[in-house]
Amino acid sequence: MINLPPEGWDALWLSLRVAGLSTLLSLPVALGVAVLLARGRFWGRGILNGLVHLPLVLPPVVTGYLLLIALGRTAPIGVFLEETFGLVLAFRWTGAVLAAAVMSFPLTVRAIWLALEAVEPGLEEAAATLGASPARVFATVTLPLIAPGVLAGAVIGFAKAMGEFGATITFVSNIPGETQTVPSAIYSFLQVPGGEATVWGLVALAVGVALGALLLAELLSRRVAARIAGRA
Amino acid sequence: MINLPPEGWDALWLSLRVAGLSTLLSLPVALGVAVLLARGRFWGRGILNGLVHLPLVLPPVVTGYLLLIALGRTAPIGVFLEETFGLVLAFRWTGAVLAAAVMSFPLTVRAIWLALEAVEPGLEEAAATLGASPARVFATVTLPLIAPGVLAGAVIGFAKAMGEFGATITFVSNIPGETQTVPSAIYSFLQVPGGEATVWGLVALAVGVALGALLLAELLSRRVAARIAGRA
Amino acid sequence: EPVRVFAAASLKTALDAAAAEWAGGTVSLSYAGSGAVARQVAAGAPADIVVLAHADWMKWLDAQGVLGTDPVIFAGNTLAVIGPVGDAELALTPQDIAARLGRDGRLAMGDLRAVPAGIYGQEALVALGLWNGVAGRIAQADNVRNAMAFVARGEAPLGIVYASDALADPRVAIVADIPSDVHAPIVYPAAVTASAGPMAQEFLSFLQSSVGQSVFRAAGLQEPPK
Amino acid sequence: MLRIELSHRFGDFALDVDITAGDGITMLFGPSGAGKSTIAKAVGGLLQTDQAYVQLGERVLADTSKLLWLKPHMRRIGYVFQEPRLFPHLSVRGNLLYGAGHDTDLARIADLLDIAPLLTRRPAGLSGGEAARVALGRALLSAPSLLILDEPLAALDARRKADILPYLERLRDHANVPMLYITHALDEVARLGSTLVLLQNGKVARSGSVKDVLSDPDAVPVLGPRMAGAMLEGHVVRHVDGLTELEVSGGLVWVPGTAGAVDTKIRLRVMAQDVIVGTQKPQGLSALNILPAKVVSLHRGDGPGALVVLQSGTDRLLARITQRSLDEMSLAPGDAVYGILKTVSVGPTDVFAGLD
Amino acid sequence: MLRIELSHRFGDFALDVDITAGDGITMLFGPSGAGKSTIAKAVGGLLQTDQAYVQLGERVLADTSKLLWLKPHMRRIGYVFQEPRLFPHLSVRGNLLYGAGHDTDLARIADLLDIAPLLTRRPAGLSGGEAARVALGRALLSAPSLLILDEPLAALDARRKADILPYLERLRDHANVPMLYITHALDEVARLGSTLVLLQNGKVARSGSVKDVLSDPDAVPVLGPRMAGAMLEGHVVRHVDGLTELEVSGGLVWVPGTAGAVDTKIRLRVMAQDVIVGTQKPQGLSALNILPAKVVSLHRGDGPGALVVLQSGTDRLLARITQRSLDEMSLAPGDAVYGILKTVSVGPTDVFAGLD
Ligand SMILES: Nc1ncnc2c1ncn2[C@@H]1O[C@H](COP(=O)(O)OP(=O)(O)OP(=O)(O)O)[C@@H](O)[C@H]1O
Ligand SMILES: Nc1ncnc2c1ncn2[C@@H]1O[C@H](COP(=O)(O)OP(=O)(O)OP(=O)(O)O)[C@@H](O)[C@H]1O
Ligand code: MOO
Ligand SMILES: [Mg+2]
Ligand SMILES: [Mg+2]
Repeated sequence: MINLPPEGWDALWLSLRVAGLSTLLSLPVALGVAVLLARGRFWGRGILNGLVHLPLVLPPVVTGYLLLIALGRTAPIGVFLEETFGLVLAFRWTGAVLAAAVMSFPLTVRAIWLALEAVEPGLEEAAATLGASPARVFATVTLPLIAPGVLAGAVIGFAKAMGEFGATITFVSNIPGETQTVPSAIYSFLQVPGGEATVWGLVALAVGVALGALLLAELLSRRVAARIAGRA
Repeated sequence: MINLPPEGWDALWLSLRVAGLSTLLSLPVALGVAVLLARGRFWGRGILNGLVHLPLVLPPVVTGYLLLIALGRTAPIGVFLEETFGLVLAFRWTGAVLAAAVMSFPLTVRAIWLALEAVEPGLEEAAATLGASPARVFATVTLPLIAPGVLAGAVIGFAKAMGEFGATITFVSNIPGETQTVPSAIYSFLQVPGGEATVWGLVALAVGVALGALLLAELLSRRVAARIAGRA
Repeated sequence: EPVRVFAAASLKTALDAAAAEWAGGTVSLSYAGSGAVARQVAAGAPADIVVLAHADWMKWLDAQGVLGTDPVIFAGNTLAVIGPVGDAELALTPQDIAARLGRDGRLAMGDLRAVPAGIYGQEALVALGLWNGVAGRIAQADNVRNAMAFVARGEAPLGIVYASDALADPRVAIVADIPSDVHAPIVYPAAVTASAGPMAQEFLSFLQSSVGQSVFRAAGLQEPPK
Repeated sequence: MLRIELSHRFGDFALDVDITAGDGITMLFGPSGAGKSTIAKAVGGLLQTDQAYVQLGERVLADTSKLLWLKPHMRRIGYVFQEPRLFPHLSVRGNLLYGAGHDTDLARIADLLDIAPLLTRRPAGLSGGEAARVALGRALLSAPSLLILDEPLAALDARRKADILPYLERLRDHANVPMLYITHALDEVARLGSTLVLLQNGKVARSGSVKDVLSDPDAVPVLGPRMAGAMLEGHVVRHVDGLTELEVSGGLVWVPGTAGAVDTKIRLRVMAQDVIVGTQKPQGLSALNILPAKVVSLHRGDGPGALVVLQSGTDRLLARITQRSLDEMSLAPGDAVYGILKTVSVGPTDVFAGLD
Repeated sequence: MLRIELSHRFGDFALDVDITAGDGITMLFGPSGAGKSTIAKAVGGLLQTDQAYVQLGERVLADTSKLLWLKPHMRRIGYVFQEPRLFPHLSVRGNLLYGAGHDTDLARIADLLDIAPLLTRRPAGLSGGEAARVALGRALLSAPSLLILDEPLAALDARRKADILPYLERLRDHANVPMLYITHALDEVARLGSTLVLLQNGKVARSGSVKDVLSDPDAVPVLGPRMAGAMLEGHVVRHVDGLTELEVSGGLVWVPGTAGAVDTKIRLRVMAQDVIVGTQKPQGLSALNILPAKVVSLHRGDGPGALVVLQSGTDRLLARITQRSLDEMSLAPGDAVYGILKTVSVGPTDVFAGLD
């Protein structure tokens, strides 16, 4: 087995929770935004598009810093969230979830977007003529057809969330057991002369988990695609 | 105009060069790898897939460190490159290009991959029956059909390259005028009490460039897609 | 409730050891760059104690009004020029440094603006009259450890890091000591925050106690300058 | 009642039609590129034309002058597209039931279309004809208040077509679903249609009841000479030897099969090219049906053929003969002649229960 | 020569055929799901069947027993698919020229298929029939050494079909390109085919020269009663009044149009249902063609119809009449009778230049 100090295991467990939750929570939003971007023709579409991609373009530290400015405990929104919902993000694992979600958001959205563009409009038309409302068409035709794309988006989001460092450490810092994800832990151990063994252990674990998820998802997605193509 | 110290402008210019070149150079490779992954059935496909995604999963610093270990001046490959091609990567802007390419690679590959999966096989079959060799089918049917996906991949790669920080600074450090990209400059100024003005100036520039590229590319890609769909 | 310490990452070895020694309670240590730590504490981070690697950031923090006490200096450090282990002593002259750097060798340092060791290092180079010779040759890293890694991996023939770090990596060796009077004193200021719990002051006192200080000496840090 | 007023431009192509169709099946017939599918799409709500007024019964589905444009799913219009458009992720069964509330009719329709063995299959594995049949069944099962069929039988072989036609007929007669039916096949027009709209180049070239348009010599150039024919109406008299004797206004006619119960009203389509004109009553011929008639008019075409319009009782018959024969027999309007139909040329697809 | 030996399983469906086809056009005819497209795909190299031996002329394209399987682009086989499969990113012109080295024949084929006005358009804006014509033109222009056509005319209207058929004929006769032609339309079979392969359920039900299979009373159940007919061979005697007089072995026959120069060999298809049997020579009829003949055999079917095989000179004629007529005329083998064909029932699509 890999020999890790307890905080290494804590970090792994936290990373899994953070990446899992961020994927789960952001997926519906990403789906909605992807639909808006792929199908919508509205004022502000360009702005939404830019906003979604911002975390990709900015150095992660800046994104983290912007999050801190916007949602910190002394920032207006942060105060509002805390007073209204009792939700504190900065320096909490919840904030790590948010940071991971924000950072992986453009990747997830793009994967779903591309899948949406590949859906044959003829099929959605056919569903409409069969009396299906746009919502039903979406749920019963569009969604199943983009399922592989959604899955791909979720997985790339998860992988990105597992690897996210700059925004996370800036927004929620690096508190062992609370906000110290695997990348933060790796950063910490890299500061210690002789910390390499732990670093490589963590790297191996992180890579194992993320690639495992990736391959699993690809398998799944192939199976879904094969079902759709009628090969199974 | 935005008020920046000269090194800020240098950094912007360098970032543009680095991101542009990394996109240009990695695009054909990404295309090849995407084809292999989407169409190939070979031993080691899973490994290739994992390798491509590694930079996404790993904290960027680790990727940078791995690059340093693999391609540094004392590493066998680094020595080989230097002796054979006179190519030095560490501390050079060429290394920044490589770091940017590696970090954006998974994003570019995935975009192209998804586009490839959406190509109707019937069209490629039809081209083959018209006597086109697989290479010609690829060049004249597949490639034009995935053009929007390739463009999307290039742009997301470019955007990512503009924002890349961790791997770049770890691999090629932060040498003003040589390896100091916009994110490195931002990092540098962000850590100075009172450096915010410069930081925001750089952020605005970086965001402007990357989002500009993004929107331009989307416009282009819509036009290409419309051409394909025969709406133009 | 553990005492929460937000600390400069370059202090990890020393502070981890000190926390392990402290019998008064548990300590939770969160490491990041000094600048990041300072900004986080200013943004309301749940820190009882903040420990930085540069006095300027502490001054800045003080000005934000988030500190509960005046900062105390509990340790100091010195800089050293390092090279790959086995390299000969270096004379701090433009000629010798130029010779060691060769045609295109780099001098690895912390970021000259962002990393305290880089800031001190530049100050020293200027004072020693060496700056003009090396100004274009600096490879800045985003933290001291990465600067040291450049030397350890043979990428850079020389680097400037804390003496305490230099001792800890077997792949590098100190080739020249930098006199401590050519730059602002390297000090590690610590302070209890305004929102600190009752145990915070105790841990801070422990760091200044003889037990705490011996832990720091063992980690290569020095006594705070008088 | 279905009212369709559309105009639209696609580059050079300009569509401009005003069609009123009663109940039953309205056939859109015209060459490729005439605008048939474009009309169908506009009625279905899938293509918003520059100008549109579409009314189905009491419901106005579109009125661009009032900015009214119902979405496709609000129109309750079933649509069979030129391509099958099956949902690839659903089984054949899932496709069939997509628009149906329940599966009461599934078994019946699946049997009818001969797709029962395919129910658990995925669309990707279906042959062209199988897919077309599933698409047809899917639209039928969605219980629409108008059914648009865009060349629904084109991919089917003759036998299957013959199997499905009676079902469409039954649907027309009993389900009370008006249909807009696009086809290139005149036998489908004659068999199923109530109203026939001949389209050319985006315009209505002729329209009216199928009976009137088909037996109008002036429509022959649009329909093509081999497609001309007339429609007779009659009722069943008796069934003998697997044949049915019908009484039409001009006499008695035998048709194969047992078409309808005694007294059922029946329509017969008689192709002009299947009618022989005789000046004497023929003897010893295998053709059973000989109707006395009077020559109404003669229409010489550009080619070697000519059309003879005959009055037989109250019905009109068209006969297509060569101009050479015309001259040899020296026919003239008013002549008493015999119209000779081969029994078997009035085959099963040309006999149908009447609408009226 | 084309040799096709295949076997393959798709779940319940088992294909197992052994087909040898000469030059000219080999027609695959059979109900939906019979396996026609599957055979076409295997020959084209698009679907690797479990077992395959395919030989075209001297070239063996596939031999699974020797692990030989040429890739589609090495087979030089043009393919018109059941769907158009046009390249969406290329103009119609680009599509047409995709497989052609040069554009020498472009204008001619574009004119012929009536797609010249579409050349600069994109496939997405084409109607169903327009797309089908472009797909056909594209395959024609690729100069293949075998052309596979999977229901190429199904989406075309009758007039366009009639326009394109002569071109396919010319191709067959002059370009020396063998074709594998899948269709549901027997008029295409009769018009174009040299060899006819009747498929049912993945097996060859009957095969042979089109002439033999079509005039074989035993094939009628497979073809459908309304499709039965015979083939006559003759040559052009003269052209009068826009008609052509042909000499067949049993006598003289008039057909409309000027079909071929004097002495050209000609094939005529005469549908069984277009033949009337008379025991006396009829007088005063608009039908010009009356051939003396002898009854060879009588075949009563299950329904009301019966087939009469007639010998006329050296040719066989099939006549489909009612059993009632059969009884009334008390026909028996050996009886001397007259076969009466309406001139115009031998319409333009049923006259063709012979192959032999
Ligand atoms: N990929 C596949 N998977 C499973 N079954 C298939 C597949 N392709 C074809 N089949 C089945 O094989 C049989 C023959 O199909 P094929 O497409 O050859 O029919 P066809 O004769 O061309 O019919 P049509 O006239 O309707 O086009 C059908 O029952 C079909 O469902
Ligand atoms: N989206 C479009 N863009 C441009 N032109 C179009 C578009 N859709 C149809 N057309 C043109 O409009 C005309 C009518 O097309 P439509 O599809 O209605 O013909 P159709 O009568 O259904 O023909 P077919 O029998 O071949 O299916 C054609 O000339 C076609 O090229
Ligand atoms: O931990 Mo520091 O602030 O990089 O010396
Ligand atoms: Mg159409
Ligand atoms: Mg088929």
